[in-house]
Amino acid sequence: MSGAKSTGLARAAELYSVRGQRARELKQEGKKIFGYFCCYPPIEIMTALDIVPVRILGNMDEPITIADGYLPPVMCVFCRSAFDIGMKKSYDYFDGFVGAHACDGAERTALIWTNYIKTPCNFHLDIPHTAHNSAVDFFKQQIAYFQQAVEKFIGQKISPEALKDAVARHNRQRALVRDLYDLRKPDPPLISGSEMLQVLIALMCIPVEEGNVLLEEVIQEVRERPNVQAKKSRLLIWGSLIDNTAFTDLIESSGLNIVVEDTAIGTRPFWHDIEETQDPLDGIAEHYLKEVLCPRTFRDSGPSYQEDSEMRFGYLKEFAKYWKVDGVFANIIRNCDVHGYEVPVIKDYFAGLGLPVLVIEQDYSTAALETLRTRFQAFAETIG
Amino acid sequence: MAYIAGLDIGSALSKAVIMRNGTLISSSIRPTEGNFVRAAEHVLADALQKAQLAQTDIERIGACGLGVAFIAHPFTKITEISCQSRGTHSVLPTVRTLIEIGNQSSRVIKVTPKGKVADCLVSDKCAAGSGRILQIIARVLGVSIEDLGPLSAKSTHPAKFTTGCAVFLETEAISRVAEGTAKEDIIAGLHRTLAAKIAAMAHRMGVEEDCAMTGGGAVDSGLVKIMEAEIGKKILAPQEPFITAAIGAALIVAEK
Amino acid sequence: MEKKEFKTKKSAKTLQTAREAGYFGKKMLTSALEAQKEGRPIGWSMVTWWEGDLIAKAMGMELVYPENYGAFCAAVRRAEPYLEIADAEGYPNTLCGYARNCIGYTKTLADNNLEVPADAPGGGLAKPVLLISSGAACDARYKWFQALGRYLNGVPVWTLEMPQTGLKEFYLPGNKEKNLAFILEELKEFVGFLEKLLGNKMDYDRLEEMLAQTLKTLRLAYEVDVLRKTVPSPMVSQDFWSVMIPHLYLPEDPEAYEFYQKVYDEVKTKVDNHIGAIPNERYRMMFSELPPWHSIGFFDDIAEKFGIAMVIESWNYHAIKPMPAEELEGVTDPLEVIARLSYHKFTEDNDTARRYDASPGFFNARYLQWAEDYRADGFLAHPLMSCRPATYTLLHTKNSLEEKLKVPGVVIDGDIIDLRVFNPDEAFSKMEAFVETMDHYRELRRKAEMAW
Amino acid sequence: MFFAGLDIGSTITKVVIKNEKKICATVIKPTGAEHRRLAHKVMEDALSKAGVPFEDVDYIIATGYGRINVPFADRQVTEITCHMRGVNWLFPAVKTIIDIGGQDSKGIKVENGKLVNFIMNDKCAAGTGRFLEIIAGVLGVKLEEIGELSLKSTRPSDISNMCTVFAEQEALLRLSEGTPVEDILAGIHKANASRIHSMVKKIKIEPEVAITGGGAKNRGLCKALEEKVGFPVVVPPEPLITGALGAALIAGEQIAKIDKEELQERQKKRRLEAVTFFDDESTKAR
Ligand SMILES: Nc1ncnc2c1ncn2[C@@H]1O[C@H](COP(=O)(O)OP(=O)(O)O)[C@@H](O)[C@H]1O
Ligand SMILES: Nc1ncnc2c1ncn2[C@@H]1O[C@H](COP(=O)(O)OP(=O)(O)O)[C@@H](O)[C@H]1O
Ligand code: SF4
Ligand code: SF4
Ligand code: SF4
Repeated sequence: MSGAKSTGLARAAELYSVRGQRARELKQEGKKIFGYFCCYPPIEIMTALDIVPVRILGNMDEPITIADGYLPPVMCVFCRSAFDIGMKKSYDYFDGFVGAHACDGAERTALIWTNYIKTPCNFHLDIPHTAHNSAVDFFKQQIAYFQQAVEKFIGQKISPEALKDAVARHNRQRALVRDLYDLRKPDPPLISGSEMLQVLIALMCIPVEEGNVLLEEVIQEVRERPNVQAKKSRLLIWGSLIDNTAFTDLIESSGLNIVVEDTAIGTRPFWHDIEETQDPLDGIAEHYLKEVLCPRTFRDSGPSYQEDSEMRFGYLKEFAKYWKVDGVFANIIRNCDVHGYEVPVIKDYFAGLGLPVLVIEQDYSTAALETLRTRFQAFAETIG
Repeated sequence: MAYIAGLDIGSALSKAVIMRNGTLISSSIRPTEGNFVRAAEHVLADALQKAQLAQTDIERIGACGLGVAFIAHPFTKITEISCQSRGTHSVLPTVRTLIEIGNQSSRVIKVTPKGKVADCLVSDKCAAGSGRILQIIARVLGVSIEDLGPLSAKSTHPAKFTTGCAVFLETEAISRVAEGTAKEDIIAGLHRTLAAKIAAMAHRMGVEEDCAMTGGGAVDSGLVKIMEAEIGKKILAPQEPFITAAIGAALIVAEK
Repeated sequence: MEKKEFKTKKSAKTLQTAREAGYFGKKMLTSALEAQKEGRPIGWSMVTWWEGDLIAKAMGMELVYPENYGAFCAAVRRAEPYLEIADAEGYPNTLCGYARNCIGYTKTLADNNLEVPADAPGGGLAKPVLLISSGAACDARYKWFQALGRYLNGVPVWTLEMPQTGLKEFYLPGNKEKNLAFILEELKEFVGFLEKLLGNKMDYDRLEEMLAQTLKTLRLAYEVDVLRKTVPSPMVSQDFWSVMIPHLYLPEDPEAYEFYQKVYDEVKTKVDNHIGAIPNERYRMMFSELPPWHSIGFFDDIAEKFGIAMVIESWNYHAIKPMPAEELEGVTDPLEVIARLSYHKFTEDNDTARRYDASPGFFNARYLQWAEDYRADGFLAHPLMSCRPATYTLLHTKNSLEEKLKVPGVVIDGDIIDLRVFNPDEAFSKMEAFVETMDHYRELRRKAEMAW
Repeated sequence: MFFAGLDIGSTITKVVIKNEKKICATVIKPTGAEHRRLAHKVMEDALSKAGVPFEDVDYIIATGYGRINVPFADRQVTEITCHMRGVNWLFPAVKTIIDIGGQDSKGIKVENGKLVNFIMNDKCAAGTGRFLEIIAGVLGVKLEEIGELSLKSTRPSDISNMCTVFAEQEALLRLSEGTPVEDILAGIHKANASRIHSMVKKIKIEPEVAITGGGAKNRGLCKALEEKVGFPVVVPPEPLITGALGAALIAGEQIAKIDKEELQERQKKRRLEAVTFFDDESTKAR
């Protein structure tokens, strides 16, 4: 990395492109680094103990080879990729590994991971499938176990104040991310989908304060720079996550502007604040189970199909209105079942809003991206 | 002791060996060219002629390969996997993992110290990762398969391919040629694409040393090198990588 | 892709009783159709490992199991059209085959005004008033029922909870009891929900009766499993996949118990007289996890040709080990008994897993234990194109078996329903090679002085 | 006023020159591996055929796989939209288009002249024109003849391998066994049609159905597809040009949206020349 410290978008781009770099530096300085799977393990607990939480992602540029000996090809390709680069030592700096029963893929990968990739501290977080009150209580208990495990590893207890403070800092981050999302409201948006992705991923591999500073810089920079984007059809992305700008670049060079993404790297981790409850764990449990809106959580069914869809996807109507969306890209990573089951429903729902949906099942590989170009262009022509 | 013949009638090449007491007397290789009947007949005749023997000298025939059904003489059919394993074992006894890159499919075979199959994995539905492209690109570039390795080693910017499909890979490679991409870079790019596919198979099975490569792919030192890098192990190649299965067929049938 | 006619025949079951098991499958389907005529409520249920179905049945519901219906449709080769409908509806064709079969079927049901189509295989599944889904073991088991909302407008879905803590976490002080308390809490909610939905009260006496019967049947089914450790194997997978139906779906039915007694007697007679299920048992293999229902005859072929007996299989479908007495001591609430029973299914192998240092317990440690208990020579892993949970851990299990117990595995791709992947000819030649492999590993086990 | 549509396909390049009323000229040429340098040549051919000087063409749209390599085009549009427009102009009642090209096959849904849905396969050569080219090659039959020949079959053979490479070998095995070529071909067409059908089915096949692209020139394939679809399909008189025709039609619409000055400005800048640069990643230093 260059000596002179870059700021704002340039810094985000750097952090994005060499993802482990900053964490490795911090480790040199004596910090503990924990890797976590998906957006469910409460990073606030880690922050409260001055641990740097790093989100485990895959690598679309790297052909999956080693994972083939451990995870069968029918498994979610994203999970397989994450495990593959894990086996290739991309995450060898972790002091801790937090797996979670998020979806089947994430859960089994995490369970198998700990058999082959050793880290000093391991925790597997169970997450119930419903958002019933008893489920929230249960989840809170599991988080408490997680807290104890981390405390034991670090050799220090988390005071309620420290946890409240961590919640506040992460809430601040959530608010800043939402501010940044607001800058995509104008037409054309002030920040591109690829830039946004770089910022979001950067946030997921640095400590929360650094992230907040970065966000402030980015927001200022984006507000002040001349708007360079071209006017194009406005796209909402729903579904499995996208963690490579090669993909967003492809989309945005095909006549579309990405304005909002309801994915595990987009709005999901940031959209709601954690309520600052008396016992911080109450707010945390409530937040992750009820407010992180991945279809992996079953929400009790509504009295009719329509109402059920409304209950489950009503927020998407808001999103579509707020960002003046022209079309939807439903991104399904091959074998990501929790999203796969939703395809017809999500199509129905958006059709009800008069929005066309492009569904693509993709193989999570940059090598195979180019062939998708025609699909995006044709979609842009459909909605343009 | 009588003579035993081993035949491997593959999709691209037909191979025959004549053996006696476990030693190779003669061998022959010829292109199958889509005519399995003729290829089987001629390749055996060739091998017999080289050994200066007549059909009647052959006590038994062991055979494998896609076109096995077209052999005109009585024979025992043996699975290709067992033949490869046994044949490679006879020439390279220390081999425990065998990577065979044939014309339409690739296989990874684990071999026991006795030359039997300990495990195997076959790419049997999709030809992505097979050796077919090597033959085609060699023809398009007007070089021999043996030259691919040295050329590939010179590449500085291996071409990226957007497909794994054996058929489209061919089309893509040909348009690269037309666009003027350097030969070396095309070949190196192909090698990488192939190696990633095959290495994934090898990893799926677990690679134990020693490793060897046979079939058409083994003739291509460039592919062997990149495979070595991918799996992190040294790869041996038998001197005659094409005839190992035929040798295996002869050895197995001799014991029956 | 064009359908391929397989040469493999329907399986030749070796047990007389296995041939009679078909009765129970038909009984389930016809009871539901009758219930519909009589106006009784019908529920569609996942296999919940006794968590929800007993409760619903005690409330007077008649249950059918779309999962089982999927296997049924596949076995009679009638699944394809349903899969195609699901495809056309836009569901990715890699989703669970049972789910796609069910979605396809439900679409035809909806298109027929929710009347069972006259040509539905096995008489069809009658329209439900409730879908009982489960968070245990796989995501499909609640996502799929949720997806049915498109066709069964307004039919509620209830998702049962089953904690799935990690191995280490299971042993954290108090965690197990907390998990159980959570399940119990949820079961109470479920009862409340049912009472409101059906407008009647839970009959706890009936539930207790059913539960007692269930425990008896499960115990007996377990005893049969124990008998199967005998060499030569008195009962092979082909039989098991038939006889499991009653204990898996109808354990509370006294007929199921009677049936199992007959199974037990038949297997016991074979054990006593050293009669193997297959005439020339030379290799003993374990099968994981769900079989290719459309081609079960494959197992007969490899038995005949290579002397391979499939001695144990499908963790999923097996009865539990009887719970230690202290688990149920002083437990009077039938809901709590249920909570403990179902939870036991998912955690009974944790101690084993700890001993082998091999997680996860179910799907992995279980096979290590079985390999020793059943003296297995090999492991047949059957990765399914469309069932992930039963596939995810297969390679890991194969690795563990080879590494820890010197039991080799062979991988044969296939599917529970989809005909596209399984190729009997290729599978057959793979098995041919694998026989050599098993010989080799037998040698290795002998050198390492292992027990078998 | 003249408009042009260029469809640089993976295998075949097609040009249509139109005025407000009718098609003035069409050209169909193999694309060849050098297509990046040849777009101007086919354009020249078409212009001379139509007797229209380049300067008189008001708007040019490029489409197809090589659409970015037409420096003189005013705009690029995907072949999906173009096929849709072309077919809609020829057969307004068509709701489902099955396009079988050299390197991909597509299903396109049209409603009231608008593109509403599409699906495509370009990952696997099975189910594309390439598949048939390869089989024709190994069987030694001319591509133009395999369709007719296959229609003579009375007992189509069963081709069980879907992969092009494996199917090719299977065809050879059948041949060695003595199976008549027409039976093998019929089997191959059935397999290919079934593959295409199962893809297009996902967007619901509703009548009327049109088959376009080079695959539609193959009567055997059309018949096999028709059997799969279950009702009659229409095939344009020249199925290859629907994409280029659509492009020309869209070009005509575009003119209406642009003012005169801008148009002239554009025409002045336009040169009918070859692409000289390569934007290929592998030729760039990284
Ligand atoms: N002289 C050659 N002729 C044909 N193929 C060759 C030759 N030399 C090397 N090859 C390679 O060998 C492959 C055939 O390998 P082989 O293992 O014999 O396959 P098969 O048994 O299917 O015929 C071809 O695809 C090609 O890549
Ligand atoms: N006369 C013909 N008979 C049969 N097939 C043909 C004929 N002409 C072209 N084709 C087929 O059409 C394909 C090319 O179709 P086309 O729609 O032009 O594709 P693309 O746009 O990708 O170039 C070729 O692969 C070939 O299979
Ligand atoms: S599907 Fe949901 S739970 Fe699973 S990895 Fe993606 S965001 Fe996480
Ligand atoms: S992708 Fe290519 S190699 Fe693979 S099955 Fe399809 S045609 Fe064959
Ligand atoms: S366990 Fe497998 S077969 Fe059963 S519902 Fe889940 S995905 Fe389907």
